[in-house]
Amino acid sequence: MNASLILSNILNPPVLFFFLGMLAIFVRSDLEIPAPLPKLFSLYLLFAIGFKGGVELVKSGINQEVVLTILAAVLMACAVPLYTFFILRWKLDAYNAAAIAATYGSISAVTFITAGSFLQQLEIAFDGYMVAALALMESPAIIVGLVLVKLFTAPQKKHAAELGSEGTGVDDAEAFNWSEVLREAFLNSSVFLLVGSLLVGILTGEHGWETLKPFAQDLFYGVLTFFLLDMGLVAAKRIKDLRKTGIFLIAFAILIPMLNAAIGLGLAYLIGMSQGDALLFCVLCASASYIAVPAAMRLTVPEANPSLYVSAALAVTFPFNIILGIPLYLYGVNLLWY
Amino acid sequence: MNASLILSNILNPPVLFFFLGMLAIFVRSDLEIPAPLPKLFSLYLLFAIGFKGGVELVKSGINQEVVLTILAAVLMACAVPLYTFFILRWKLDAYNAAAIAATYGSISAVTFITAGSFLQQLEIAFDGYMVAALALMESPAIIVGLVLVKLFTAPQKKHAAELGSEGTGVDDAEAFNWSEVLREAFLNSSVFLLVGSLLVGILTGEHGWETLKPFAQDLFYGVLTFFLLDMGLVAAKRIKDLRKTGIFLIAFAILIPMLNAAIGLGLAYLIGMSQGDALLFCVLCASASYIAVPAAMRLTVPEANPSLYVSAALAVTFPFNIILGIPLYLYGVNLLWY
Amino acid sequence: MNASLILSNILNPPVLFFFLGMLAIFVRSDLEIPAPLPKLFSLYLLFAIGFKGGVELVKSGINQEVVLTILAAVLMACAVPLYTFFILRWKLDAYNAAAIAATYGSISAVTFITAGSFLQQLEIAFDGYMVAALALMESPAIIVGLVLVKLFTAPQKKHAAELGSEGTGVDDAEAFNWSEVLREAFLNSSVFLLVGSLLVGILTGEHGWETLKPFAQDLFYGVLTFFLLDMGLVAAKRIKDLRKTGIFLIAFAILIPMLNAAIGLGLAYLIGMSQGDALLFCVLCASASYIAVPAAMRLTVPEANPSLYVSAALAVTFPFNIILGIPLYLYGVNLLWY
Amino acid sequence: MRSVKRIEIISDSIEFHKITAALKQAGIARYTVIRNVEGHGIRGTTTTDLDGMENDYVIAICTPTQLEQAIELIRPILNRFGGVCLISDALEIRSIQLEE
Amino acid sequence: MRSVKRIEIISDSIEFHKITAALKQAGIARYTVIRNVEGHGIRGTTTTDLDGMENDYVIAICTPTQLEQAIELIRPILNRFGGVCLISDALEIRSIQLEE
Amino acid sequence: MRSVKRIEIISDSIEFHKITAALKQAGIARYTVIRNVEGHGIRGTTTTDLDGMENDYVIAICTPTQLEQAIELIRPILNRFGGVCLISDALEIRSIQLEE
Ligand SMILES: Nc1ncnc2c1ncn2[C@@H]1O[C@H](COP(=O)(O)O)[C@@H](O)[C@H]1O
Ligand SMILES: Nc1ncnc2c1ncn2[C@@H]1O[C@H](COP(=O)(O)O)[C@@H](O)[C@H]1O
Ligand SMILES: Nc1ncnc2c1ncn2[C@@H]1O[C@H](COP(=O)(O)O)[C@@H](O)[C@H]1O
Ligand code: NA
Ligand code: NA
Ligand code: NA
Repeated sequence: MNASLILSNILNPPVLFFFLGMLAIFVRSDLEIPAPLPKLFSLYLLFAIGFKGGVELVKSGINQEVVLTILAAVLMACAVPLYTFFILRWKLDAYNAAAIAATYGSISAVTFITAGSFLQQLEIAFDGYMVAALALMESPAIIVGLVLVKLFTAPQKKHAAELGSEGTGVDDAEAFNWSEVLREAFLNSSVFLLVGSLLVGILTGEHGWETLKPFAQDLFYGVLTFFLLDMGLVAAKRIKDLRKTGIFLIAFAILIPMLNAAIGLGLAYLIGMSQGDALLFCVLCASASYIAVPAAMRLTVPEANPSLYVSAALAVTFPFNIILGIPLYLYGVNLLWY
Repeated sequence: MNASLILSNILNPPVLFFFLGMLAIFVRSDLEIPAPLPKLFSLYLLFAIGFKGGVELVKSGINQEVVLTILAAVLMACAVPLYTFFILRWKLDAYNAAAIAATYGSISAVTFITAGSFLQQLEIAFDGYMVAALALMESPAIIVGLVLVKLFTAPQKKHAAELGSEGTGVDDAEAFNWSEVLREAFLNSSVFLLVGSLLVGILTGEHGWETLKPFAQDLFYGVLTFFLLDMGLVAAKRIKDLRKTGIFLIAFAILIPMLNAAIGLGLAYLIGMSQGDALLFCVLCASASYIAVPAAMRLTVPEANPSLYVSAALAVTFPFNIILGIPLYLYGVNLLWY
Repeated sequence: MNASLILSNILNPPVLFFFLGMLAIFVRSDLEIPAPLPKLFSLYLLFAIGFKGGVELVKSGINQEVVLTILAAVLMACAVPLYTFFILRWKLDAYNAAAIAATYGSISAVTFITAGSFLQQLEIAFDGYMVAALALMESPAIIVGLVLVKLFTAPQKKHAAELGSEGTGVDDAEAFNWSEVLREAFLNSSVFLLVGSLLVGILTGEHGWETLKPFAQDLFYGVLTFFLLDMGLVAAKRIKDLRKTGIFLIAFAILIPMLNAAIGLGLAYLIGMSQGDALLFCVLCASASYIAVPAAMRLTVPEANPSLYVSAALAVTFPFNIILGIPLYLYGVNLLWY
Repeated sequence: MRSVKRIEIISDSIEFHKITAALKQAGIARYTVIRNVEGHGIRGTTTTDLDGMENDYVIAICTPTQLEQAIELIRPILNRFGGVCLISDALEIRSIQLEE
Repeated sequence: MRSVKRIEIISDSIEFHKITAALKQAGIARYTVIRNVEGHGIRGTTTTDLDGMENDYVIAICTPTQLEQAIELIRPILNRFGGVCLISDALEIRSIQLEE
Repeated sequence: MRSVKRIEIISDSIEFHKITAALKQAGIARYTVIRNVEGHGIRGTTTTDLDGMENDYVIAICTPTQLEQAIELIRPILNRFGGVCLISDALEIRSIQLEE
């Protein structure tokens, strides 16, 4: 059953175009989707799922299940960076461990969207409020990551390194400008557009949906296809960074998503989510952020190496989830639910 | 009734996304719609309204009402810059007064489009030939503005200023290169694409419409939504320019649109336009150009300060019309027509 | 009948927008479609025809007609550069002759697409596997062109020219890096995306088509319209290069497409293609590449002058085919088939 | 290798045609343009936003003689329409010089 | 014509606001920015891809006094967040100088 | 602060990989690229239009030794495929130099 799920996941256009993108890099084709087109697709996808989620949230209303789901989401977003940090500390310094941990505590909206279209294809229902869970899982890991840096790095050490340099030292207060950190966490463009679209969806409801449906729904699958084509290009380009990364991080980037998904699965089962929601929840737990959190980390933990945290999330975890993870997690859901 | 009109105007996705864009700037989110995506949306919108307008113009044919509407449109496009110039001269020099006057004599296509979708939502009909009025109101104000500069500025003064500079003086002939001015007025990209699409619509009629409808109609509302999101970002960024602008210009940018709309309302009533057409006509009179005319002014009246005329049109008049103006003018129409 | 065909070809929005684009340059409007938007349109069009072609190829299966058509396509892609090379050698050196010959041996996907939408408008059927023919005709001419350069240029001459220069000479091995040439021929982005989309279409079949149809079909005509608007701008800008080009190349760029189309027509008749397929085959033979082949030539035959081969293909042959060629070739098909 | 002058002009895109015409008049037919650069100058902020205010950045390599003439023609344009023009020295590497 | 200093800073776009704030503090309110340039540096490759790592290229013309101050402010930013800063000499042509 | 050499290469984007390979061979692994600049050169106009002719603008800061070697490798590429290469002097500010 698992193999047939994997096949039915792979044999749909968005995932095949992801492969095509990777292939383009491997055979050194000059195919590229020039900037800022990928940004257009990503703005569109965030808008579309946010808006649709808002419209559906109005329909479903806020009941106990919604509240429990959202609590579980925030819990996982805080817990994942904590335990992954200590796993990572085994081989990495505190800066890099915290940055990678934050990356895995947060989520990848496109992985979520791909899982959603996989469910649609299998005609398994899921709820609109999962988008709210998505939105709420983006930010906490950034804060947790920074608290970890604060706690586990010696400020004087950093200072010493700087004294060696020609420049004037950066004092610690500047290094942890909390208002900047909070803005990065809660107002970065992904979170802002997603939450904003959700709110507009809630405010305009079914009426707004009718006017925007041809745009927000009919193009969705096509834009996702193009977006995944680009993600294939980007992920494949990052793969050569993995050589520097070493086997530890590669193993981490495959095993931890599975661990996170398993924990998510347990929580989903306890709460009594529907199968569709459970899969999406697992996918949120299993996915890692490769845009919002890395940007926040470059700004707030510049001591960490971007090619470690971006490459792990983008070149290993993302393809793993898109290709094998999603059907695997659904297999797990199917096992537990029956 | 007015308040409920305002509410039903505000509570639709494009206007809410306009707010969202402004909010993004106020809370300092890094949300942006990178260039040239806004240009894509604006090309699309001009194409879509022009083409649809042309198709409908074929259906309606050219009757007395069309001719009267178009005459009224051209009249207002010439009259508005004249009387606003003298109002502006009260506080500003002739260069800036002429540039701002030209800006308000011309129109904002997006304000027109937003009014159109407001009417559609309220199921109030309007005619396709209003797009022809829109097209014809873009250019005259540019010419009028330049004639005003010609008449009310002393050429020798400008010369003197230049003698002070190191360079060779620009002789007056070069300064008023009429062929350049006329090209800017009648062949700038907005006018050209709008009129061109109108003509293609006329030439291909219902048959062309059928093939292009899924593109030109179904995406329309969604593209408008993204465009207004960007306009919100742009308008909010311009708001800080208003500090330099002073209270006079801010008051001007709110009161003059209302005055122009009122005059437009009177004209529309005299001509006997339908309610929908009357609203659109008021909106044309009330709106100010923030792309085509400013570009023409930077080229032909470089003595004027762009941050005055762009900011007034973009950061005050545009939001005012989008949020309050449109329902207000419709309220006026409703009052007069019954 | 021919005139009415021409008229019905011209009077549809994409072709009219092509005129509009040319007009914009002639009247010196500042209309432009900023980069990378044209690339977006071109990626979309290649994706859409490739994907749809693949889906239809699954339906039709591979029969004798398909095989014959494809053989004919590859034959023409190899033969055209051979005989045009010798025609061109009459007035041009071997480098330029080979580069231009390669350009005309390959194809223009947009000309093919425009012909397809012309057929759709006239409700003449054509087969999905013509897209496979299109894909297979892109590359061979590049190889043939290079073989011609290899055979007909004296390597020592090139060397001598370089000795005159300050730099170290480029040895011949580097000049003909075959792996680079083959990659340019078979893996350039147009070929790669087209073939990739075709394969995805074959793999996902009817099921994939259903999910992507609103994107891949409903927007098609509109995107083509915008793309041809841009092509009009680009072609018109290139027209001034023709002055340097001389009358020989202009005549070549009109007469050779007609010759190629006539030969294609004969082949199509012999094979027994349907009318629709025959027109598309003629158009493939008649069209010239202005993106993929020029890029390959700039890389592999830098001695040739890009403004010759790009301008001939883009400023003469493309407009000729779009406006007159397509209806003319259909007229030919109609004559022969009845 | 030869020593050359590099002219760089950053200005409102509406001036672009005037500036390249001036370069051409000074015999400088080869140049490079970076479009849509963002600027903060006397006349306010020029972003690549929708408000249509965009800057172009023109770079031209030329000989000292061409430079003189180009400056004379470009200066009045910048004085009237705004923008910045910089001159600096450089060495050019490309060895085949088809035009002077 | 007057001789000026040209500062060029290529850095991660996340530093952009810090850098322009530093310029402003040093009295340099006019500058030009080329967005989304691609970079290959110590911290890996920065493309204009989706991964959100983008560089900005800031160019500012200033006086030697402004330069000194700007360097002092920009150096610690680059030390912490990466990037490159270059100083060179040039002549400025525009004749009307409204600010110093 | 240290004095450096700045190499700038403007050329057809098809040459891009050859040029960066040459830089790498000369030990210059860090550079910045501005894509899709518009050019007017011997080989005609290169816009960012659909016709696929695009220029890339590569900027690399290096030491005089690296420069020598880079020039030797880049010159033949430009001679064959066209483009422009400029050398100038500058001061580099960033203080931590991880590689030489
Ligand atoms: N000091 C400067 N350094 C760098 N760029 C400048 C400088 N002054 C002006 N510019 C550029 O030139 C454009 C026009 O300048 P202005 O005429 O002062 O508004 C600005 O938008 C900037 O892009
Ligand atoms: N030697 C160099 N030459 C040109 N650009 C450089 C150089 N070193 C760094 N850069 C640019 O500065 C950015 C950040 O550098 P880094 O902090 O070394 O990663 C890179 O992405 C490049 O765009
Ligand atoms: N004198 C010049 N100044 C600035 N850019 C140049 C110059 N000559 C050539 N270029 C640039 O180099 C590209 C290729 O030049 P070419 O090989 O002469 O066609 C042109 O498209 C321009 O972008
Ligand atoms: Na996660
Ligand atoms: Na008006
Ligand atoms: Na052909």
